[in-house]
Amino acid sequence: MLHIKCPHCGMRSQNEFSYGGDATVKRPELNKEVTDQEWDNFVYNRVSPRGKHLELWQHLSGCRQWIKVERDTATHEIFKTYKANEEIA
Amino acid sequence: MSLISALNNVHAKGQFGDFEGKDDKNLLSISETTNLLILQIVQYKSSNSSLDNMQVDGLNLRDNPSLVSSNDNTRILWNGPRNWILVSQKKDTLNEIEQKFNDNEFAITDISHSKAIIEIEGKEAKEVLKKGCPFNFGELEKNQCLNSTYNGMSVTIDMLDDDPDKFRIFGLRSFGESLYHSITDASLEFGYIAK
Amino acid sequence: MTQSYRIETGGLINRNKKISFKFNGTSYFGYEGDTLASALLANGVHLVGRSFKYHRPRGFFGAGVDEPYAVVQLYRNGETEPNIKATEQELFEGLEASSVNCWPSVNFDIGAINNFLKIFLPAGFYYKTFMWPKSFWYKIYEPFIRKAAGLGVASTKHDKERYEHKYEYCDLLIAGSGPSGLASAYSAAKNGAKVILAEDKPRYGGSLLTSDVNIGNQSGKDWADGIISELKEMPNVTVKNRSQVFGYYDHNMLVMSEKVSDHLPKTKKYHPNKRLWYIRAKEVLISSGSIERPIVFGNNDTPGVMLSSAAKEYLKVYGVLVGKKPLVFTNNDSGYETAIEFKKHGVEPIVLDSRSNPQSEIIDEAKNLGINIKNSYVVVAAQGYKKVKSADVATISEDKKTLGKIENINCDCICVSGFWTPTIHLVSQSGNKTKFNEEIDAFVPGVSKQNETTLGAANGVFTLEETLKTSFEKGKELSKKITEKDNEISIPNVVEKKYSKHDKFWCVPLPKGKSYKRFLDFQNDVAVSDVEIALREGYRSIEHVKRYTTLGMATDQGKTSNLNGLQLVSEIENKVVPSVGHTTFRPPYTPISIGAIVGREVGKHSKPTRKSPIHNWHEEHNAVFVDAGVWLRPRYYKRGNETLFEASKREAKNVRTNVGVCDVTTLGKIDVKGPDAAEFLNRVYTNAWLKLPVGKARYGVMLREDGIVMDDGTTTRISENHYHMTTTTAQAANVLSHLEYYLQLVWPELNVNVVSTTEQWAGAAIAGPKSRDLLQKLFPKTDVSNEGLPFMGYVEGDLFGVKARIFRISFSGELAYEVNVESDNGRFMWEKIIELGEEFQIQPYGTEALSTLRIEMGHVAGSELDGRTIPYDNALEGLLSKKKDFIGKRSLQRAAFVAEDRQRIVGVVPLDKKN
Amino acid sequence: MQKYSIFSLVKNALTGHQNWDLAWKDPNPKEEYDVVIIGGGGHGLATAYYLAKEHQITKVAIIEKGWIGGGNVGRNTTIIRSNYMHDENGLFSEFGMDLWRKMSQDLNYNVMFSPRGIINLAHSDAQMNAYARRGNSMRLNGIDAVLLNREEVKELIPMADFSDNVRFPIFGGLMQPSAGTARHDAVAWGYARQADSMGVDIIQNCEVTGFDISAGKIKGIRTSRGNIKAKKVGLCVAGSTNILAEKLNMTLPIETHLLQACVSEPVKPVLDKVVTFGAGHFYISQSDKGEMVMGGDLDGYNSYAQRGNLPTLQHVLTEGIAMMPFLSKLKMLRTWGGIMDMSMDGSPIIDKTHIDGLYLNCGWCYGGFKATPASGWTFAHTIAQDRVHELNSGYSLNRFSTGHLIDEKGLGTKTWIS
Repeated sequence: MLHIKCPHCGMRSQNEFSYGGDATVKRPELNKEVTDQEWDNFVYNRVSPRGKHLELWQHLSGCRQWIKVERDTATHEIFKTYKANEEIA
Repeated sequence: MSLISALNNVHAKGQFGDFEGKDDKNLLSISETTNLLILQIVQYKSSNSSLDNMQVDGLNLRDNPSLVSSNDNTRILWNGPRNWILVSQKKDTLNEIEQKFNDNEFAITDISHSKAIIEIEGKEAKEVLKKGCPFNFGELEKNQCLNSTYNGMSVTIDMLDDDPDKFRIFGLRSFGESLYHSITDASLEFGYIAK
Repeated sequence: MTQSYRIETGGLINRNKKISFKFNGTSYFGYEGDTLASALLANGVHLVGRSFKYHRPRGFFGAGVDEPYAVVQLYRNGETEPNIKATEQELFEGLEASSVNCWPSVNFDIGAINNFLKIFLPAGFYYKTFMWPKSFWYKIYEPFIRKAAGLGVASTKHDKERYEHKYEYCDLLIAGSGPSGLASAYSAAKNGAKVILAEDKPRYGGSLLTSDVNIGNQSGKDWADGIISELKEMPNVTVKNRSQVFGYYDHNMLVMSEKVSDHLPKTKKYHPNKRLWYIRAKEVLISSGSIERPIVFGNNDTPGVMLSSAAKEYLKVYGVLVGKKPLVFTNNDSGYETAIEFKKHGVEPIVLDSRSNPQSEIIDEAKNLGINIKNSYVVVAAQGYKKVKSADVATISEDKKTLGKIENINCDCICVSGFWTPTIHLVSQSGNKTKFNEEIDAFVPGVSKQNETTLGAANGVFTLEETLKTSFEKGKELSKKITEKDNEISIPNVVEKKYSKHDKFWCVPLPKGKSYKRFLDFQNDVAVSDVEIALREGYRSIEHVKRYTTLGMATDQGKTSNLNGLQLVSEIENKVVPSVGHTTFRPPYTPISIGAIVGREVGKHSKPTRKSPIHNWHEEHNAVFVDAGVWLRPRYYKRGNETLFEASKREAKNVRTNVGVCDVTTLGKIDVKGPDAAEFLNRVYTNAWLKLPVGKARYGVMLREDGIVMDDGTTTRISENHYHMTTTTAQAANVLSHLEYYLQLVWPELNVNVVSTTEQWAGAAIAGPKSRDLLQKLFPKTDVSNEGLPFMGYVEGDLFGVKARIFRISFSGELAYEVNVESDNGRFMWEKIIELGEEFQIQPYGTEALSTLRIEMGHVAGSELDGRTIPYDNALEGLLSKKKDFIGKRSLQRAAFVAEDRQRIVGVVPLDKKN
Repeated sequence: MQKYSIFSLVKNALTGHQNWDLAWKDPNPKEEYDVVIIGGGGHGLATAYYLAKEHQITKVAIIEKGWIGGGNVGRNTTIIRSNYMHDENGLFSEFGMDLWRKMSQDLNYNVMFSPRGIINLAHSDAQMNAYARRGNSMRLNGIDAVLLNREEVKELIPMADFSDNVRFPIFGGLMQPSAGTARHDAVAWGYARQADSMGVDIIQNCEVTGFDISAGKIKGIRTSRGNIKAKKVGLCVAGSTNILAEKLNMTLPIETHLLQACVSEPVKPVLDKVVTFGAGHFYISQSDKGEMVMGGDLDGYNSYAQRGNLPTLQHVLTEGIAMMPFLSKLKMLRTWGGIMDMSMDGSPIIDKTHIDGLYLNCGWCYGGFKATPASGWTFAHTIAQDRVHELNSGYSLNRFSTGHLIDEKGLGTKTWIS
């Protein structure tokens, strides 16, 4: 079970969180024309790397904040966690 | 009109579990807390109000994780960034808040009926909590609170006292009976008095 | 009755307390502190079971978790449990056990016919045959094989035991209470660290219980006892016996299984049988010791062949002689310790040492005691079927390839020592890539991956002096990092015997013309010849060998067989062991009770249940409930002998003709508040929301980004900045997270707060032609006329002193309203509705009638929003705004979504319109 | 090639089993092949076999970075079924069922296909309705499906929880009597042995490090054992798909996730059906060895860590006990995690790519094992003919762009929700 540092609440057990997938895909702005390819990249296409992965989690049974977690998908090591709109270092 | 509290149907008074041969004074006690005013207070991102000026029942809203500000009637639990749960025995606090807090800057939501509230007191209270909640209770002190899960149900736990340990556990009302079962089942080994 | 194999005095058992038990129907007795294995051995019982494939007789091989043989069916307090290791099961009064995998009895087992057919049943034989005729596999062969396989018998009764979990955090978790565990725990505890010390056996002390050493003028055992009692007194230390740390998971979380009650005749009421500890430790010290490994020789699975360390443990801990004419077969000095113990108790052992001229203190001691030692000697094969009767022995050449003339020595047990294998399971599970140590012919920990440190024998260190020194120091160093305290601890003097080098020898060659089976894996009957066949056929990777032969896949998971298997593969393949590599160590270290893994979430409580505040009323009125997610909702209210169909038809018809009431508390409710709430809803829903007036409700549909309908429901504008959103019961939690996702991540500029108010309100839907009449009775002070409360209107009302929210919305196409009151008043509201509705022939209706009504009216039913449909499929395309963008809109342009021939859900009406 | 039979077994027994041939050779890679299949798992091996058998293309190499059969074909819960609602999945899987039924004889290797039947339990009316709908779809596609009521389920699996002390009572179930299990390792080895005998090179311990592409056409691959030229390359690497896609500069509608499974200690036969829990994600069968083989959930976040995770297994086993309380008294012996190529609609992709001569086979989610023969067969056809077969025409890569999704579960792109 992962131990995730919620940037708001501190170190918490994984069972307080729910996963939200790849944090690097960015939703196209509203009302903006986007190509099929751009839209597919947002909705479907994922890099899913073996190694460093920036991903979303929600501290569901905690402060309910969505956070970003930089984690290694092979070792599960967590390098850093960020608030929802914090600059990614 | 007859109010029916969340645990009305399951909370039966008496002694339960492995209590025989143990001194009543040392037994865990479990009770339901009812009739509290519970509000969620959220400050919008665009709000310019300084929290120093925002007092409720003489207590300040403070954006400090796990902190509980309290007086005899009211406890304000940190619930997230710029997000608090106010728990008060003074029902008229609601009026005070609605007057003081501008609804363009703050969202005030009454959730008084949303919760099932269990109080557990005794030296094994932390042991009971550890049986279902993954939080590190070694770190928790009096007047601190947390949100977590207990046997898969979301809970808010407020540590009221530490001599002996006393906790108030808020669960969602609809889960109340399951949560009550979970807590009391975990207490059977120690024996408990339901008050 | 006397126990012919129990020595007069000695051992750690309580001779004042006799315990009677039964094995295969025969009554025996043992003493408090015995295991089932030691008690049986004390009674001279060596035959306990049959092997998996050939049904060969099986006895005891070890004395603990590594036991590959002695698996029994246990009966305790009216329940039965399969596959219990007799070496781990503590004796309790009234214990009953029987052999597994044999019929009709362990003594005469029909299945043993396989033993005579064994030349036809090599590794993987089943892949090569049983293919003709085609249908025979499933009809004939497979059922036969299934019956023959399996060990114990599973009871299909419901388990009455309680199990529970505990989440714990500590500074140092120490796995194993041998010398390294005790020393490190002690120095860490003295530094004020929060320590958990776990020991999987009932007794603390590990190797100190059986070794002949002195620590600080005390015997090893006394020193251990002293440390343990001191640790138990310290408030910052938790000491747990019968507790095995069996798995090392991510982020330094380890799991420990505590056997609370297995050693008792029955579990104490209200107490658990087992407790599973999820422990998050800052530092983990692995002091799990080592397991002696066997030397492979002919018929080495015969009962009476066992590890020399086990023989010593039976003697020193339990006061039991495993034989009276022992042969000790060793390639290192450990065997001598066992021989000396025998000798001290008046039994004459013979030692066969594969080494030609070993010299050490302990060998000198053995010689001085007059023990018969034969150097450059090996056991070629055990003789005897159900028990060792003698051993074929021979000299062996220096290169270990040539055997001398075979002699036969009378003996009743063969105690084998092939040196020691560090127990590195936890280390490996943590992610540590272990490395092969040539010195000890075994794998040892490499570089730590998590915060783990390995000490003592588990780290390949076999001298007590070094073990204690590093363990005291490590305990201190690691605790100092955490507590910043630095208590000086004096390291005691150690008296121990020096060992000489072991012989790199693990398998006795087959003498010419002999075809003895030389077993590697005792439970799965994997012999040297099986591995040879696998390699010959090209199954070369160690994983292929394992799978093809089933080596190491038995319930002991290869604790005594894996390394010898690797040696064999490396020898045949002409590779060094490290390049053969070992198969992965996966948790659990030993098989773990499924009940314990699950804990308290069983039966009615396997998942939490959600109930509405009106639930009890439903129960009192014969509601039959249905699960909606984890909510319980009334499906119908049964009258007399009605069936589901009859009842739901009655309820639906009553809504159509009179008035019905339905508990809709379970619908998700979300308060959406803030200056930007309207803009937010406009982005979330497919239709327009900017102009909804205060006091009005609107139906909305929200999509996922892939264009699929996520949820629908009405949202009401309560005040300028306040909306009351409803969702379906099933999607309530997902919708809230979905909204939070957009508010926090995508559109953080919006000033909106969302919070669930599902539990705040009890809801009743009042539907039917007479609903307005009823409503007027309920709210005499409120104008509920069509003008006062138009369709999709909202007003607040006073329900006999209770504040209520009244929505004119319909789930079923009828004239209908929804009334909400705060939950504590839920039942009051419901009873009022029923009471005042009586004159209008009101009936409560359940989900079944609700669905019927919805379908009849062509409204979207829950199962139509199944995560696969777009608005068009549900005839909701009219709700798609063309003017504005919204979540998922872009996806609706896709070819398949606009295709002419796209399938959609349609209503069906009977042609005669009668039914 | 040596033929396996009871006679060859007896004959070899009498010569001390000294004369068995290699099941497959261990050659060095040649300079060039007509087709290179990357991935020596079940699907890759089956593809090579059908290329040789059905299309007479034998200048084929299978490139495997570890050892064959070491991926998901060697770590799964061995269930074989075709109980799908959507036509694409139903027809494809049922074609596969036919291949399963004759596989042991075709391969001359006993894969122990055991059509013991699968029962999906239902715990609500809604679920019974959904099963009725699925069962009808199946029957329209020629697949056997039987809707069972509670009593009928009880008859077949009396050890399930029919007591009052149950959280999710059993309403009934949907059974596919012809579904079952097979011996997973044997499938890989059987395909490997036959493919090898027809001339396919099985190259193990050879890792693909890159691709040679020029003018939009594949020319070959680069490996840890040198460059290999190839006219056509088929990618068949399941959980490693994204790693190779990255080398091809492709992003795919695939995420890699970990699925947890475990077995109990072996016990005497007690359960002769495959059973799935309807109020969660749990499935169980009893192996011929006596072990209860149990599986269920994903870890719930992207992962390449092939290891068991206890909290996930706790969740799985909680549902196991909820369904069959007797499991409580058994012990969990072994656990493992398999990395899954989770596609964004839960269905696979077997298709050509924008690169000429490069073919893709991925997105199997949890359903890869049962698909082994049909996947190999259709992929071989797609490679050999350079066009998709009718059976895999629905499994196109561009269906995500066009919206022709095949989503059995309706979970959409949240692949981590199992």
